[in-house]
Amino acid sequence: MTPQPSSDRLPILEARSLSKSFGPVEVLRDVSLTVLPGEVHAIIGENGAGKSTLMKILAGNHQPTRGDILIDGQLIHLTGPVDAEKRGIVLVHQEILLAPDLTVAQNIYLGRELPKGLTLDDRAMNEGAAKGLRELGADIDPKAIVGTLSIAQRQLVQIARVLLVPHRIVIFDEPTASLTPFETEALLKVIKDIRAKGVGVLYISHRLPEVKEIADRVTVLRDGRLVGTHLASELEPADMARLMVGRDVAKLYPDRQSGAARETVLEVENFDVPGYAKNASFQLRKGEILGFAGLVGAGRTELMEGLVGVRRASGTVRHNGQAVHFRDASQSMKAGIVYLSEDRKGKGLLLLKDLATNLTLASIRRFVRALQIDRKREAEALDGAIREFDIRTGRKDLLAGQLSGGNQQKLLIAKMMMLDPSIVIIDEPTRGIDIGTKQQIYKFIARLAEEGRSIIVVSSEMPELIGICDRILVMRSGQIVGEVTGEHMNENEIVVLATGVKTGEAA
Amino acid sequence: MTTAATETAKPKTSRDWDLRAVAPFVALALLLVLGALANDNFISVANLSNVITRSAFIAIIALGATYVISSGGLDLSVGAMVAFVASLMIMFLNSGAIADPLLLLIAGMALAVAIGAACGLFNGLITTVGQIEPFIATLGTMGIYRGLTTWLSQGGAITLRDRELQSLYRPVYFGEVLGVPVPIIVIFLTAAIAAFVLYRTRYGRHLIAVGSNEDVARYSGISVKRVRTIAYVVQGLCVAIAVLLYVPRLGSTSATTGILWELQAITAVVVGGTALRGGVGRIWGTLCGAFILEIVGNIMLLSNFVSEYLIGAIQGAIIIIAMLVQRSLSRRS
Amino acid sequence: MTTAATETAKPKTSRDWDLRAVAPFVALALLLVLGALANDNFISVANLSNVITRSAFIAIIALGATYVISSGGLDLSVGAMVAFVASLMIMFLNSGAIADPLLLLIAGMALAVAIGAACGLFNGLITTVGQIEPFIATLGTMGIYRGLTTWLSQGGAITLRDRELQSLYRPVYFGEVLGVPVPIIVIFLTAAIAAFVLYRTRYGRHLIAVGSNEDVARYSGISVKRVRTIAYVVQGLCVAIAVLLYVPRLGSTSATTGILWELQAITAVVVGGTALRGGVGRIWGTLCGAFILEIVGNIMLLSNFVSEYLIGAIQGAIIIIAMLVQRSLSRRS
Amino acid sequence: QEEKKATIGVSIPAADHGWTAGVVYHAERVAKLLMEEHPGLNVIVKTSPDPASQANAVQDLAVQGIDALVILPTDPDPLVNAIQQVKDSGTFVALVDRAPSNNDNSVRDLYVAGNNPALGEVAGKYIAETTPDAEVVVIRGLPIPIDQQRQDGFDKGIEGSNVKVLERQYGNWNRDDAFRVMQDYLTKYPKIDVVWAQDDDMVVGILEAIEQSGRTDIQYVVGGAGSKDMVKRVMDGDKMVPVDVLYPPAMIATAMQLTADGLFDQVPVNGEYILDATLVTKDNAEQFYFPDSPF
Ligand SMILES: Nc1ncnc2c1ncn2[C@@H]1O[C@H](COP(=O)(O)OP(=O)(O)OP(=O)(O)O)[C@@H](O)[C@H]1O
Ligand SMILES: Nc1ncnc2c1ncn2[C@@H]1O[C@H](COP(=O)(O)OP(=O)(O)OP(=O)(O)O)[C@@H](O)[C@H]1O
Ligand SMILES: [Mg+2]
Ligand SMILES: [Mg+2]
Repeated sequence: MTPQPSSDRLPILEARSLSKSFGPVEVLRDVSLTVLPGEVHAIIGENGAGKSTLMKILAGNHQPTRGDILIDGQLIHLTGPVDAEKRGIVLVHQEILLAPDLTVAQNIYLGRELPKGLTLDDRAMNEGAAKGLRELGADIDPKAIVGTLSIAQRQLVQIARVLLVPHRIVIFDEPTASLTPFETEALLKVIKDIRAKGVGVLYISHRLPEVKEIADRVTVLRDGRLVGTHLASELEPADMARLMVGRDVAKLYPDRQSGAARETVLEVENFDVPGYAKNASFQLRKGEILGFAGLVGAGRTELMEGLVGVRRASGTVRHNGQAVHFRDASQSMKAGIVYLSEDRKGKGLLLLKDLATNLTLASIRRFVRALQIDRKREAEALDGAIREFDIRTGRKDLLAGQLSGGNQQKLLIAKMMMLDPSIVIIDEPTRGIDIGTKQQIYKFIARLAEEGRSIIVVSSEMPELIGICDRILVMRSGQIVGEVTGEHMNENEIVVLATGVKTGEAA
Repeated sequence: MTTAATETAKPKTSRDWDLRAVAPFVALALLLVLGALANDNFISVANLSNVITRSAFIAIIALGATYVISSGGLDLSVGAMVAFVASLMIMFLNSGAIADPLLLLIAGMALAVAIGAACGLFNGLITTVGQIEPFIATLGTMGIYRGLTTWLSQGGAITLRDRELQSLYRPVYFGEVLGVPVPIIVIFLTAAIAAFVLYRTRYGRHLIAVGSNEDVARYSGISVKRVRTIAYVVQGLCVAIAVLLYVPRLGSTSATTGILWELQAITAVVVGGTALRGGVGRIWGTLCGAFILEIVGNIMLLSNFVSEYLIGAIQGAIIIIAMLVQRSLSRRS
Repeated sequence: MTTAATETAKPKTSRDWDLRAVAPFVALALLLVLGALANDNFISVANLSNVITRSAFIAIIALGATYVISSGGLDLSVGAMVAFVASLMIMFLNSGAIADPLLLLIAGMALAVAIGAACGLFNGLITTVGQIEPFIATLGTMGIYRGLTTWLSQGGAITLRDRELQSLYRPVYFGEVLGVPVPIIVIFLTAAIAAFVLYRTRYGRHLIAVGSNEDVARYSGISVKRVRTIAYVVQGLCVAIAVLLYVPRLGSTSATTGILWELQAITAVVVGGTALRGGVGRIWGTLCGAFILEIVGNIMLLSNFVSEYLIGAIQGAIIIIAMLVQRSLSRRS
Repeated sequence: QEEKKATIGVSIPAADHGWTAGVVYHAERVAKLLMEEHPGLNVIVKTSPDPASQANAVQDLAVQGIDALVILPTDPDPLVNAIQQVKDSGTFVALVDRAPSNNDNSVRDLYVAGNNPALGEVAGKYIAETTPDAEVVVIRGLPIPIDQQRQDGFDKGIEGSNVKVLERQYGNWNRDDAFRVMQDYLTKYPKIDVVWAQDDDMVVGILEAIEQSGRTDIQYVVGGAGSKDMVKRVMDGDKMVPVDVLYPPAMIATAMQLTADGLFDQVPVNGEYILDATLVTKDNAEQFYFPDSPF
């Protein structure tokens, strides 16, 4: 029996026995759920459980293979996203869906521009966009070209865009995956506001504490099937994890001894990435896990990109005592340094190519025999990666873009690990990854460190940095402003450094 | 808290792109200097007004091409379309369907505009509804329009026969208003309208969105097919306007009319800073590009250094150099 | 760029691409049927072998174009490059620099290959190092190569003079091996090598990656510039191979040699199923596209229904129809 | 009595320019006439835009089976091999207008030609005689051999006179390009006496450019080929177009006629028939005026 917070409210949206197949693979089977006015209904589940697929059906992006959708008790047929929007159902996609050449305001108002006579009222739209963004706690210039924004900023723009549509039901598909705690907090506040207005909210996230905080009810999916719907008040994050994964996820972070005592493998001095990072100096030791914390736009990503040579940069870098200067990624890879981009769609994977091609792209050299690529070994490598990284895919001939978001992330990690690197720089390693897999990835990172490799983790999730790192460097405005180690490794210290503001004020 | 969270965020705004937009004008200025050095007559009002006047056809067609290209399309059929529309227009004028010459002329001009729009619509429908890669679709229609022209003219020329009509129509190309040749006025008027629609109206916004990311546009409720098709119609209208100026100039067309104009128009667009991948449209840059192309040819002819055999080579080299100049300018920004 | 599109817009799995790859062959088969209906001689071995033989130039050039296009580039200079390379080769042969005709011929062929590669390299460097949009860069070099050819030929023709050399070289185009004309062998050999490199080697993988998403390729340690540049060199080599067949066939060049071949080559590539936006390369489809183009012309010539003046129009229409057939085939899948 | 059956293949350039359009016109006109005249005769006319595709067209004609080939090559040298192949298989070959560097009986049986060098020479002579001290600008066609031959002929024609060539540029046998080149000539040279354009299509553009500039120093323009528009102007006594030099597209008709005669009347036809590059003046213009021709 589905629990209802209060029985006097009729659901605005109801899904009845929805099923969806892609070709022969059924990714959703008989999933039913209801959304009440003024509730936040969270959907959780492992990567590839079918959450996004379900949401896309409800927002008219996919047609269900079977099952019905009802609004206000009325059976409806959604012909497309635009139709859904007209009925007040709006979706914040897991992927960034913005036109890169238009400005923020132009994107936000795309398709429903404010007219002014024959022309457009750009001033009003800029103001409206600025207002929407401010409510989300984002101070993004409405006139900025979207193509120049960071992923996090784009995500905020996308949210602002959706919230501006008149809506009765808002679906958020992992809106916070690329946001820092600050923006997350602002977003949650906005969600509470719209809930108070009687709007129904569907909310997907892998951050279970967040789910606990915001949700009224929680629906759990596993392998495309409904596990159950529960009142959030009756579930602790650990319970959620168990329901999702089907086992206990007791300890998220692995135990490990600090590798701090060993020799330095990478020494960075006065490293500049023009426009993004100034005067960065730090050291990385063998077998160490070094964290990089900071706010959105602190320049961590660009610093790392500069280090591995995919971005113009200058400064001294010594690798195993030797001065190096990488001019492109192939040089840094040869030296055993790999970088996993935070932008898995734009810079990580070829979305229109199959899994094996993506997996071996960086390490294809190893699969060449007598000039020829050995397809069989490629296929074996894919099998291995699927096993090792638990990539959930119905078929092996899928295109990378058809994997669920989290599984794409796993494929990207697997791709870079094919290079057998000695230094791994991972940017936002668990963005969009379910809790069970997170545990695996942390274990994996720890194992890499144990094997004597050195790891840099750039992350906006402070608990994860604190959980797995030996040391954490904090960046602000393109500069490394401090280091936290040992008992100082707590969120409070990091926030103070990252914002330059005392905790009391920052809250 | 909110301010602290994003205090560092100062991404590029639309304003920072301006240096890239200015680059074609710098290249144009450099060319003007080069021309002045090559020949004293170059910088004379008469010569410059000649050059701009005769760039009218390419410039106006390129304005339409800017629309098509920024929507993510391409139109290779424009040169053939010029020949086709002009031939039909002249044949209509020759038919003498209306007794009063002025009325006949006006009807002929309206007909040209209608045919231009229809040709554009045809192109648009084939690429959007037929879902054929624009390159191939318009290569096909290029064959069709040119073939039909050849057939209409039986391979020869189609010449405006009525002398009276001709002298009535002549001023549209050769006339001046307040000392400014009519074609120059038409260029800038068309460009102003094109810029207004592209930058200030809803349609223009949608056009750029479609060229920038088709999926996003579709999700935003924009009818991608309609927007693209209209872009082709705009291209057809621009071709028609070019024809309205072309016919009074020589009063005749042949199967070779407008040959390779599509390449020139696209070149003008790209030299003007519009990317072929779509999503960016620079109307004034396109005009600048069209002027650059015409001026390069003019300088070649006026200077005495270059063997007639090498002109093509030097023109090619100059275009590449102009692009390199642009590139280095925008990189420094 | 393409993320969550509507489900129908994107292929469901990699296997579903196969039907798209088959489509050109279906179009080819339909054309063969059409040809057989139009003229009894059409389906004869002599005619078909003629048609395939003479598609050699475009087919081989289009193989190179497949590389360039799947890497996300474009090369408009190939037609001019044919004229340039062939002119230099003939001039070298005419110079009689080596007394022994066979040695001279071999040296001439080696020279042609070297020049082709150099021209390709030049194109590649301008687009990659110079960072100029390929369309413009190669339009520029097209002007350069054609201009230089005009200059070399002083406006006239460059003709292979030595009769002995000519008869020595003739079999390279007109000869047969086991009853199969040499050009056909060359086409399929070149295609086989091209397919091997594209589908089975590291470089081919890199090429497709670069064409699919430049950033992903760069972050995967692939040197985008090198990969693209090599694609242009491959194009140059293909042009050189085409020249090696061209010279024994026509034995003479002028400034108009190879005019518009670039358009034909690109058309063959696109008709063959390679998308202009890059990231997909279909070697066998390209061959099929080149055959389709040639067969369309052949059917026009053999059938006697069509007015001379309308040939261009019908050709254009057939190409569009062929693409529509393809499209509907791949949509049904 | 039963007439003999025969097929003549005619391969000519595509009608992509005024003069070649005239060729197509005359070829089709005469093809019809000949087929009426000889019921057993089949004439197949094929047009091609460039040498490579013309070589193909010749091959296609051979595949269909022909007894005689009449060919007006787009560009002669590249087509020698293709023609040779047909000739070697025993087919009668009539070559029209454009001669390859090696133009003897081994390549063709019959050669009917206008005379490209003469076209230039007649124009040159006329200018040298009418305006012995003229300063002339020249607008050439495309950089291919026939253009070069006309150019050389022109230089021969003005040899020994005071006529001075200020400049030569390509106008691509295209009126729009000629207009552009003429405009720039007018900017560059304060005094121009005569323009020679070697092609009537280009003269259309030249005249407009001159008229627009309002300049009166240009005395006249000499074109070439004998398009109906220009012949009409000569006929009407237009001061700017006092003469034209004939280069009749109808020469294809002559060649087809001769070939048919050879096939049916069993008269051995071979050798060279060089048509004159007649100077069209007001006095003789009428006989060269075909109002129905597209050219
Ligand atoms: N277009 C498609 N074609 C084939 N399979 C698809 C397609 N889209 C999604 N899938 C498959 O459907 C399954 C569910 O994917 P979905 O994106 O709904 O997962 P998810 O629950 O949102 O996961 P994540 O938490 O990683 O985002 C996955 O196995 C995925 O590979
Ligand atoms: N393409 C770009 N052009 C110009 N500025 C940019 C661009 N991308 C990012 N920026 C700016 O550069 C700075 C750092 O970028 P970014 O946000 O990626 O840093 P980060 O520390 O990696 O943050 P996160 O990874 O959390 O998003 C910010 O000021 C951002 O606005
Ligand atoms: Mg998802
Ligand atoms: Mg980052």
